[in-house]
Amino acid sequence: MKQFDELSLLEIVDEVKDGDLIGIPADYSGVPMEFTKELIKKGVKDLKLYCLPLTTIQGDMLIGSGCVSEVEAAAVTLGEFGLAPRFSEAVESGKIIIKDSTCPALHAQLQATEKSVPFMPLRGVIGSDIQKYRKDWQVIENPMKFTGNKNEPILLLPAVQLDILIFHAPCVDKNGNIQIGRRRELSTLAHASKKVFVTTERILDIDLFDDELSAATCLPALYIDGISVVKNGAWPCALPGVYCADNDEIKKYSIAAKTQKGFEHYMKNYLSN
Amino acid sequence: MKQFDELSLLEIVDEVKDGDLIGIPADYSGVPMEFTKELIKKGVKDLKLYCLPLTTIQGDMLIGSGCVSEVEAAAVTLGEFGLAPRFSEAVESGKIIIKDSTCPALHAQLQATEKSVPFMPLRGVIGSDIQKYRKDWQVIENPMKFTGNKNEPILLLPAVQLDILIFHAPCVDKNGNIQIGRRRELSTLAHASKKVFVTTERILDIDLFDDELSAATCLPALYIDGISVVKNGAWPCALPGVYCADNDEIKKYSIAAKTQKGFEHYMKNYLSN
Amino acid sequence: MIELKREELLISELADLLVNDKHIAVGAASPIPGAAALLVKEEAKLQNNRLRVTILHSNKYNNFTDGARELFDCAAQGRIDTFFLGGVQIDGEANINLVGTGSYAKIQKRFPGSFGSALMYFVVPQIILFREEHSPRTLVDKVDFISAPGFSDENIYRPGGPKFLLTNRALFKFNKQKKRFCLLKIHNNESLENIIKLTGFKFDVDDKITNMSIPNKTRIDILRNKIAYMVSEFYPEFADKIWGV
Amino acid sequence: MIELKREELLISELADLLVNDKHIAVGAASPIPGAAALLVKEEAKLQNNRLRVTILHSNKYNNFTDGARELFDCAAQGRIDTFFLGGVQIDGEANINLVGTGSYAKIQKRFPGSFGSALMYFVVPQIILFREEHSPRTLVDKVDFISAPGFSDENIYRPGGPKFLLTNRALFKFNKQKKRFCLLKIHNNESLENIIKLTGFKFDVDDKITNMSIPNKTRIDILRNKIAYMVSEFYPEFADKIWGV
Repeated sequence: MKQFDELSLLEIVDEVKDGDLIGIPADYSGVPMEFTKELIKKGVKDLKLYCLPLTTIQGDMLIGSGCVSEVEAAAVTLGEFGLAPRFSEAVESGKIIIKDSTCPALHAQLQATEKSVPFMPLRGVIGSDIQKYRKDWQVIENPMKFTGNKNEPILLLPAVQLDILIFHAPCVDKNGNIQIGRRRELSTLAHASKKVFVTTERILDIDLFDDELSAATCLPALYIDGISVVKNGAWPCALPGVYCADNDEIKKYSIAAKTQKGFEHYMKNYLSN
Repeated sequence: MKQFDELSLLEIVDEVKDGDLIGIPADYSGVPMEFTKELIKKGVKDLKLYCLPLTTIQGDMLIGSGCVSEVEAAAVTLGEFGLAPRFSEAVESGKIIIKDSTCPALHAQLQATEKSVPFMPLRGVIGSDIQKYRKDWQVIENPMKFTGNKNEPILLLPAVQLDILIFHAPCVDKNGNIQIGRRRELSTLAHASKKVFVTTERILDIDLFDDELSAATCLPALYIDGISVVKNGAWPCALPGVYCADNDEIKKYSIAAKTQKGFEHYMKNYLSN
Repeated sequence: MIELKREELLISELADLLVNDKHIAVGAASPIPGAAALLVKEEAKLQNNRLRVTILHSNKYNNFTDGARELFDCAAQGRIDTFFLGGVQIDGEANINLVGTGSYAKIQKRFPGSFGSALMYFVVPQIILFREEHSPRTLVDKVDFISAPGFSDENIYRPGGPKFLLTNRALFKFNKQKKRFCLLKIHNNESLENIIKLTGFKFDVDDKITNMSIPNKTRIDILRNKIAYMVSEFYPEFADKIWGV
Repeated sequence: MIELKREELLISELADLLVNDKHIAVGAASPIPGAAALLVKEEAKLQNNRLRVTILHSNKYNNFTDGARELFDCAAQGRIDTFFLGGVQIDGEANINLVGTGSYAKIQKRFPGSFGSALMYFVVPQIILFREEHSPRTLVDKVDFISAPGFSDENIYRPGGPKFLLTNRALFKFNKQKKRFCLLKIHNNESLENIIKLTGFKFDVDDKITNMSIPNKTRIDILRNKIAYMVSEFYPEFADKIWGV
């Protein structure tokens, strides 16, 4: 008996509902671009992107395609290829809501859900305009008698429960354990998500838990709801340790997407490949 | 140039000061028994043991030898060999202070220090006598508007900063990275400790960070203040993946230590070996 | 008729309580719950159902990679259906004591401590209390120390709590509304009178009280031919004592 | 005399600010700070001193194993001595803006966002602000959005904060008490008048204002023969542009 559900890419796409709060991995954590392509084709609406802590071309494409109503992130950027044009345009024209955050806050909100507590405290941030505009964040005076300073304001961040998470991994084992290596932010994302699906380059015919050291590189199968083999599933983003980003393609995108028209032209080609 | 300080066992022992709050690893995390032996020989006093989350023979020996004034733990036990006799006697006779806790609270207090926040919230525990007797713990009404329940009492645990941590590891690499595999509670301990020393079976002639997957099994050298090679350094405790516990020896201890006299007789032999 | 050990009967009783689970976790020093979980997993496999078993102190059945805290985080996330707790004392309101007897300030007999009970009891939907010794010493009217309370006020976050209590003489179900145990089954060699005498707290008695169920031959075969060897990996002394493996 | 690129001069200026560090971390898209950190590490090695450099987006210089949050936890623990921050706008009180221009509700030009600045600025003892473009557009009187404030009230936990600001024209030191920058050095081709004209905020001028320091030949050799290749691993375009490697 197979210890996990092997799904088609479209079956995973079907798990995403309009309005879902969806976990978005950073460019170094395995961006599920093939999945994203199918999601755009399906025409999903009103997604809320929760980026840990940033998104690049994945978020920009979803925004430009009209799939997104809200983004919570520390950054949306094309990195060395400049601003994320559809994101910038959408914010400037008020098409999407941006909940500006900062990297450690995005981690901490998921850690609160990981521990099933309603909030997580964080230092820093106070006095920034990030804090000023986040009505879901709260500041209390340090309630502790023996730790921290008296009268010290402490920022409290709400627990965030994701509806769904999809990321792309180099490989999974025959029992559905996902090899994530040092990309442990994927554990935090998975722990805080109601449903987790993984696209992967390949399924290994071994159990990574048979060896203590290889077990240590895994996100355990118990958090995973389904897996789909998708070759080159992160292209044109990098899959660290497997392939580099296709910088020519990202550059091409960065230029085309400067206008909505150029973006639509680019996407027509991209989606039909 | 060596990327870490290789020390003698006695140099590590000298780093422990009377009154220190010392991190104590569980029996599955690498118990530094050879170090403990030398610590007892030196006659250190007033140690406060912070067990993550429990201690076995290491804590019992330190208590029986008069090195300990306080223990914070979820359990002190000899496991299948029964109660920890010197611990039980010391608590019953009021010789040591026991700060009774529960496993997740011990983890969370270190996670607060890991994040440099004055406290960490935790669910559960409320209504137990553990909570009743912990004057350093506090309960507030859930201050969040949108997460958790209104009027819900939330337990806040103080950040705990350890003075020093010593544990025993199977191997370290030539640059001082410690291979901990799945024993990631050792990361939390190290992150929350001012000083960290490691005894190890051997130093490998490779850099574990040269490979992404072996890097993922490490506690990075940046948290480590010194390393000492000590063969069989966990005996008679287990070093998971390397050797099993010497159950005959622990059983022998469990019987001898039932009385202080028997304990002293046992220790005389143990310390002179 | 097959000669059945008391431990085998208890394993089978526990197994019956686990059949609807997807993820069962077993804590330290729990050979009988551990065997029950593995037995149900094996039976599920025969019916092509997936069942996950996490056994602490076993590398083989350790599903976690995030260190010792993952069990508690995982349980708090609602990803564990059943967990087992014991107690030096268990009282009629399902409060459990793992700390000691006598007053806390001047403790008479000190036991190891509360382990993770103070969280697990709150968050795991089905907590099965398991204590082999059934006597007025272990099943008391009121515990001397509450490691974890049997019930909580309405405003406390508590999706989990006690569902059953199994001893080597009886199986009780906990009634959350009445805050009271109800006797469901007794061991074949027991009388209701004796159970009442040996139980330090008052309890209800189910209308359809029965003896503990004798496992069928298939289950006994799986237990002895398969589970015994699996258990011997992490509880060698227990496996040797019961099955000689 | 050796022909020196402006970028090399900036790398050398930054390196001079790092000599007392034990652990330097460098964030995303920062080739010049990255090169400076590696340069100081190499120079420390020659003197048998240990210096740790963590460069995000480089596998080779990634010292972390606890996922993307470890940089922030590590910094909050006080284990990082120097970090670099930039800004779409930086103002005279060292507030930085990485979000956009115009009012937040009706933003004119949107930039990527604040990244980790809102924590790092508070906890890393030496924050070096680095922004190559030195103009009234980047160095402003008051930022339009505060991604992270340059100073905080007394009751706020803040062991860290701004120490220096380097542009391709000048080096300023931040005076925490006066909440004001002080000009220390200017580029060899610059005049004080021009710096004043190009700076959107008021600042003090140090009594001993000098030109930026020309690195000695040893440093230039290390930079060109060694650091250039190291940088090409994670900033290939930059290494190619400056050194043709």
